[in-house]
Amino acid sequence: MKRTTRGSADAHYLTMFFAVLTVVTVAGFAMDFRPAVVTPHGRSIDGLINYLMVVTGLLFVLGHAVLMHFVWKYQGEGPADYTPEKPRTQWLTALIPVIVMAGIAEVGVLLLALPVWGELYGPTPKDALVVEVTGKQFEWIVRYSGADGKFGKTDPKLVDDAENPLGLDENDPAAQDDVVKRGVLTIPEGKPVAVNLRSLDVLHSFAVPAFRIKQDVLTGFTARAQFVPEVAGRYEIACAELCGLGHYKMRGFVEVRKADEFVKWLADQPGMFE
Amino acid sequence: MHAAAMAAGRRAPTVPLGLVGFLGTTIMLFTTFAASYLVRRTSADWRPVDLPLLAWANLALLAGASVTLEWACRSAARETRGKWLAATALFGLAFLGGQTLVLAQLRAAGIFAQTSPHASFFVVLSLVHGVHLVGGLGALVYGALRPAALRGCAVFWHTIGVIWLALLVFISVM
Amino acid sequence: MTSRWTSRALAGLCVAALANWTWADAAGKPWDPAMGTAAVKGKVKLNGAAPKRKPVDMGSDPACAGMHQEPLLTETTIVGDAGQIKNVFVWVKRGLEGWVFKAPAEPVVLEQKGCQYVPRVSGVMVGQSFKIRNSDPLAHNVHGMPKLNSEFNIGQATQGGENVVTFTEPEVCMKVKCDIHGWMVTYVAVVPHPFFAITADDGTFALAGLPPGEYVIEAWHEKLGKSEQVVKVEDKESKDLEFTFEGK
Amino acid sequence: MSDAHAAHAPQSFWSRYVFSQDHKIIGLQYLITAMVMALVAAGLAVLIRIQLAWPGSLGIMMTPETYIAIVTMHGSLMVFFVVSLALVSGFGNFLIPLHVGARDMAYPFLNMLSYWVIVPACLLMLISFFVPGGAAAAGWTSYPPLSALKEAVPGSDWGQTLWLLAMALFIVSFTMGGLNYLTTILNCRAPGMSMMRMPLSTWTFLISAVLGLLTFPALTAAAVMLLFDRHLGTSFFLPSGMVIGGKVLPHEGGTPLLFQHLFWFLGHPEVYVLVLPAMGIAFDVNSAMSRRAPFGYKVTVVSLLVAAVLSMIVWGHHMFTTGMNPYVGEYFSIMTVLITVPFAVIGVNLIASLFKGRIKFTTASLFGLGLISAIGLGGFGGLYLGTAASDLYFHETYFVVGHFHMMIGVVTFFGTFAGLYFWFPKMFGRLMNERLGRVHFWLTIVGTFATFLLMHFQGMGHLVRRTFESAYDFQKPVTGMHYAITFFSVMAVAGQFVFLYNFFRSIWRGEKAARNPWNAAGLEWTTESPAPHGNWRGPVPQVQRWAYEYGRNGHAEDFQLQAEPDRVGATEPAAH
Repeated sequence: MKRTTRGSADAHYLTMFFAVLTVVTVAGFAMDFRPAVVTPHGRSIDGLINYLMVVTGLLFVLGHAVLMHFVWKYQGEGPADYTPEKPRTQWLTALIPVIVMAGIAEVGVLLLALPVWGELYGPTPKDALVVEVTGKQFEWIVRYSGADGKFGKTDPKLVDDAENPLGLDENDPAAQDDVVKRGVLTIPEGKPVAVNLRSLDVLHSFAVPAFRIKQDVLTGFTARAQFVPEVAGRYEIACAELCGLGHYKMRGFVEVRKADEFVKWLADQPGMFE
Repeated sequence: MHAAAMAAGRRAPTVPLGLVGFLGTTIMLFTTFAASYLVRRTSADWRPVDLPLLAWANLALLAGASVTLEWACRSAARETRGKWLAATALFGLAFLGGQTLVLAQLRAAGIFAQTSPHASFFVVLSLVHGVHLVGGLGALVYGALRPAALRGCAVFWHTIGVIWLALLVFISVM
Repeated sequence: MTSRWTSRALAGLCVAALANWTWADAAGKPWDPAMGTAAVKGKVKLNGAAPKRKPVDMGSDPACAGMHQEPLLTETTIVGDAGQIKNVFVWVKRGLEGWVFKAPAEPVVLEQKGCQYVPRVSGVMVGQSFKIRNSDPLAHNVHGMPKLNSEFNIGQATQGGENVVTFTEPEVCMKVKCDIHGWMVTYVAVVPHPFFAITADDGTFALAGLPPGEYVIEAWHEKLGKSEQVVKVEDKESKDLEFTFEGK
Repeated sequence: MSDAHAAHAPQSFWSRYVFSQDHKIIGLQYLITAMVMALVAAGLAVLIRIQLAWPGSLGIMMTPETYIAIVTMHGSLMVFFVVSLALVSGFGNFLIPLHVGARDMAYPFLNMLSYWVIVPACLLMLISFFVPGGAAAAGWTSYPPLSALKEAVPGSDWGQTLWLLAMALFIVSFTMGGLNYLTTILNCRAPGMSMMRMPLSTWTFLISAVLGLLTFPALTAAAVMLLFDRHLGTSFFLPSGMVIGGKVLPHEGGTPLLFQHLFWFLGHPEVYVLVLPAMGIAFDVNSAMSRRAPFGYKVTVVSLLVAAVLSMIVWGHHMFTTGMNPYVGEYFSIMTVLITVPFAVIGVNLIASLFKGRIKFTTASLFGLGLISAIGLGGFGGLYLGTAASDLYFHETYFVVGHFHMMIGVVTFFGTFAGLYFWFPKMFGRLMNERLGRVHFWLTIVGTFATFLLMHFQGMGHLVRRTFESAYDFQKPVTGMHYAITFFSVMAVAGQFVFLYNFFRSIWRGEKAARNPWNAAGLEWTTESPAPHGNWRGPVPQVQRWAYEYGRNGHAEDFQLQAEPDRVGATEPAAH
């Protein structure tokens, strides 16, 4: 029975393809398109990612090297040598990937990931500035507690997208001096910040890539994101959870100012009902 | 089972493996509902609704169905089997009727699916279970035509009977 | 036997329905402009202090803020020095039931310009096409929140994007908003006839070409609410009305 | 009796090709259906790519709301109505009885039913594009509240209801199929066919079936409750105080997270339901093509089982960013990365199986080899997402998109193609054209690998997924890749047309194939091509050994069929 098999040529191309793939993959990851990180925990996350890139990169290259070698060496037709099953060898061989993988993966998780995790979800520092950010289709509404340090009552029935997007209660004394801003979260540099996240409608996700922060905003539940911005500047907030047709436009900003500037700025902002 | 028997080249088991698998996935289904129930009841708006006694009375009908079906399985003679099967079917239909009544009573008491999550779960569960029971009735017909399948049929009925008992206890206790 | 009865019953029902329908149709006679000889005009005023217009916070989209040298002011309640109120929708609420009006062919246009809606309040007739245009170089979405008509939610990602909607039920007024720019709000009134007006800067309105008769005129404002007056106009007569809203 | 069975073959066109109860026909029906759905889904993908590369170029046809609807439907169709239908239902039905030596599935009627339940499901999916509000637009995960409120997105008006109904039908169908797989494999094996003699693909089908049966109910329950929330005003998933466009919604107390837990309790195992059979097929095809038994058969079986078990307790890694209890997060993270262990073993075994082989390059083996590389690329990506802390950065970016397309896109498709080119003779008694096959292969592998590799890089640049156009500055460095990706993805899609042409042409015009064109050792090759109704004329063969008896063993041929009586002087394999 005759069939078209162009063994050598295929082996040639396939080996070449794997080679190119390996190079491109390594190169691409090496180019590292991550935006510059400006938070301590962000740096440790990047450290973890770098660790993963190195170890998986090595394994990826190794695996493909072997694959290319086999494809090249064992190409061709005709019978191969017969070797009866050797369960023992096979189990022993299996031990290698088991140990290597378990080592790499669990080292990554236990030694590098869990500390960051704890940092992110650990207790909020006493001196942290507490801000509230509310996601709604398709905007981020920022609220500061104002001079009294108390967030006023809100009521869904009072929500008026144009004038009172959070539905602040005019009759609540605590609400009078609350400062409400659209889309721009202004915070001091080098000071821990705790953001209480709420949603008015569907799910959103509060993502600040430069901070390596991503926290889903769940309706009917207040989530918290905490971080220490170290470099003054303007960063973008992205919505990282499909929230409707304007999802891609749900963009906000974090404005990190020098601590004293921030205090001045906040003092100048009029309260909601003042 | 015919094809299976032939394919296997050996006698097919009296309780087909397929049925066992199906019961497995059915149990998973109701377990999922139960798990969701446990999650949901932790939220603030949880208001327990007390079920009408009729809900419990209906259990008797299910039990009756199981018993008669069991007898149908054991009776060798064709017509006695037919009688018992008919009885089972009647019990089953009666149960469905009873369940509808329960829902009606709840409505009359001003309790609808959206009134409280507890009620919602009761409605959903009775509907989903009802659907399985309707399937069971279909199985009865099949069993009547194929006595070989009666055993499996009975196992199915017993299982969904027990499931309903368990659910009822679960949602009244929790 | 029974089948015949049922068929008869059915036929009867059909006849009844038909009659009913034709009657309903006959309820209004087509509007003839020649009849429109009377007019109602007037002014809408605010009694009390005018609420202060705050600057609009366009933080969520710098592109929007970039389109304005001066920050835009909120348009919720625009009151002149003499207390005259802008953007009040005035219409004939009752008194024209006898007529059937044809919606004009040309559409009512709503512009999205500089991340605000122009106009703030628009009136459209039942069945008339309502064209929504995006004149901004950025994306908007138009989310209509009617109570009687069917809801619509359209994304207009590019400049010059146009969509047309029509309404089937009279509704004064429905809110239309942009979810991407929460401050963008506009109101659309759907009415069964052409006798409506929106007060200008000086708070005046004019309903011309009315047939003589007695009417209930309603003035609607997004914040201040509604108020209505009864007015009777004779042939060739023009009456003046003044609506006064209490400041909150 | 057996001949009698073969004689029983239905004669009329309808009973033979339409309402057939023959597992081979049903398998093909599934495959063809999957191809049709694939055309739709691929078309949607191209639309997405055009929009991303040249925003606005599609004008009125591509608005933000249609875009998310298209994204949603592309995902749903591909996962449930293309890959699942082709790989699990298609090959599962076609291969299992042939592999285990059964005349047909255990419940042929149920089998037919399972197909005719899928058909309306597909139709529901397709017509949902044309209902008021358009197709479902809440993502293939359809998280409430978005998927529950028509005020929130037009697609949640009618489309979502149809989506849920279609999904329910899909589950019903899959359940019927799964029961058939389970029973056929456990009860209907030919004499001598011990579990440890089954081909690895059959093992994977068995595992998929069990996984499906155990996890799909979660989605059923979720779908029922979501339907209630949508239409009966209940609040299973809908919390208090939702305001949309100034309208306060009546719901209270529901927990959106609950839906995510239910969805992913299904969702993650579902991924394995899809990907494991692809690997099984690769083992079969590669061993036949390299004339070697797969390395570490038992080890692989165990690894598959371990992976399957683990897959049911790691769903939470899709929800690291939801702010669930950090300890739960840590648990899920630890368990998840543990899954890389069995997969590493499987990958190593796939490579090691080539060791000392004689690889004949056919389109089938090319796809089989490409699949190994894809597992490497996709698999390692999993580590970045399975580790909670790094997932905080990659979650909901194109890294995720690239990763899962690599795994349940490329791996599954390569498995499907390897299988199609390999078993085509058994389906139609003819061979597919190898030359066209090469064209298909190269277009596909270059197109898909480039597409999804670049998506990984875009993910490194935090390109947010499910976005209609790029609105953020931080992702500027990677948006330029959109052009390249669009180019390569179109290339990949073009390749599939070559395949379709080759496939349908070969059915009638392909080179005639003998019983065993590849000199493979599996049981299916003992019957003629195409296999007759009842699979074997004459009695069901008596199985003598496992399905991988390859290599020169002091005999002329380098392989021994599973059912052949032992040759004198042959060294009996140790384990089988």
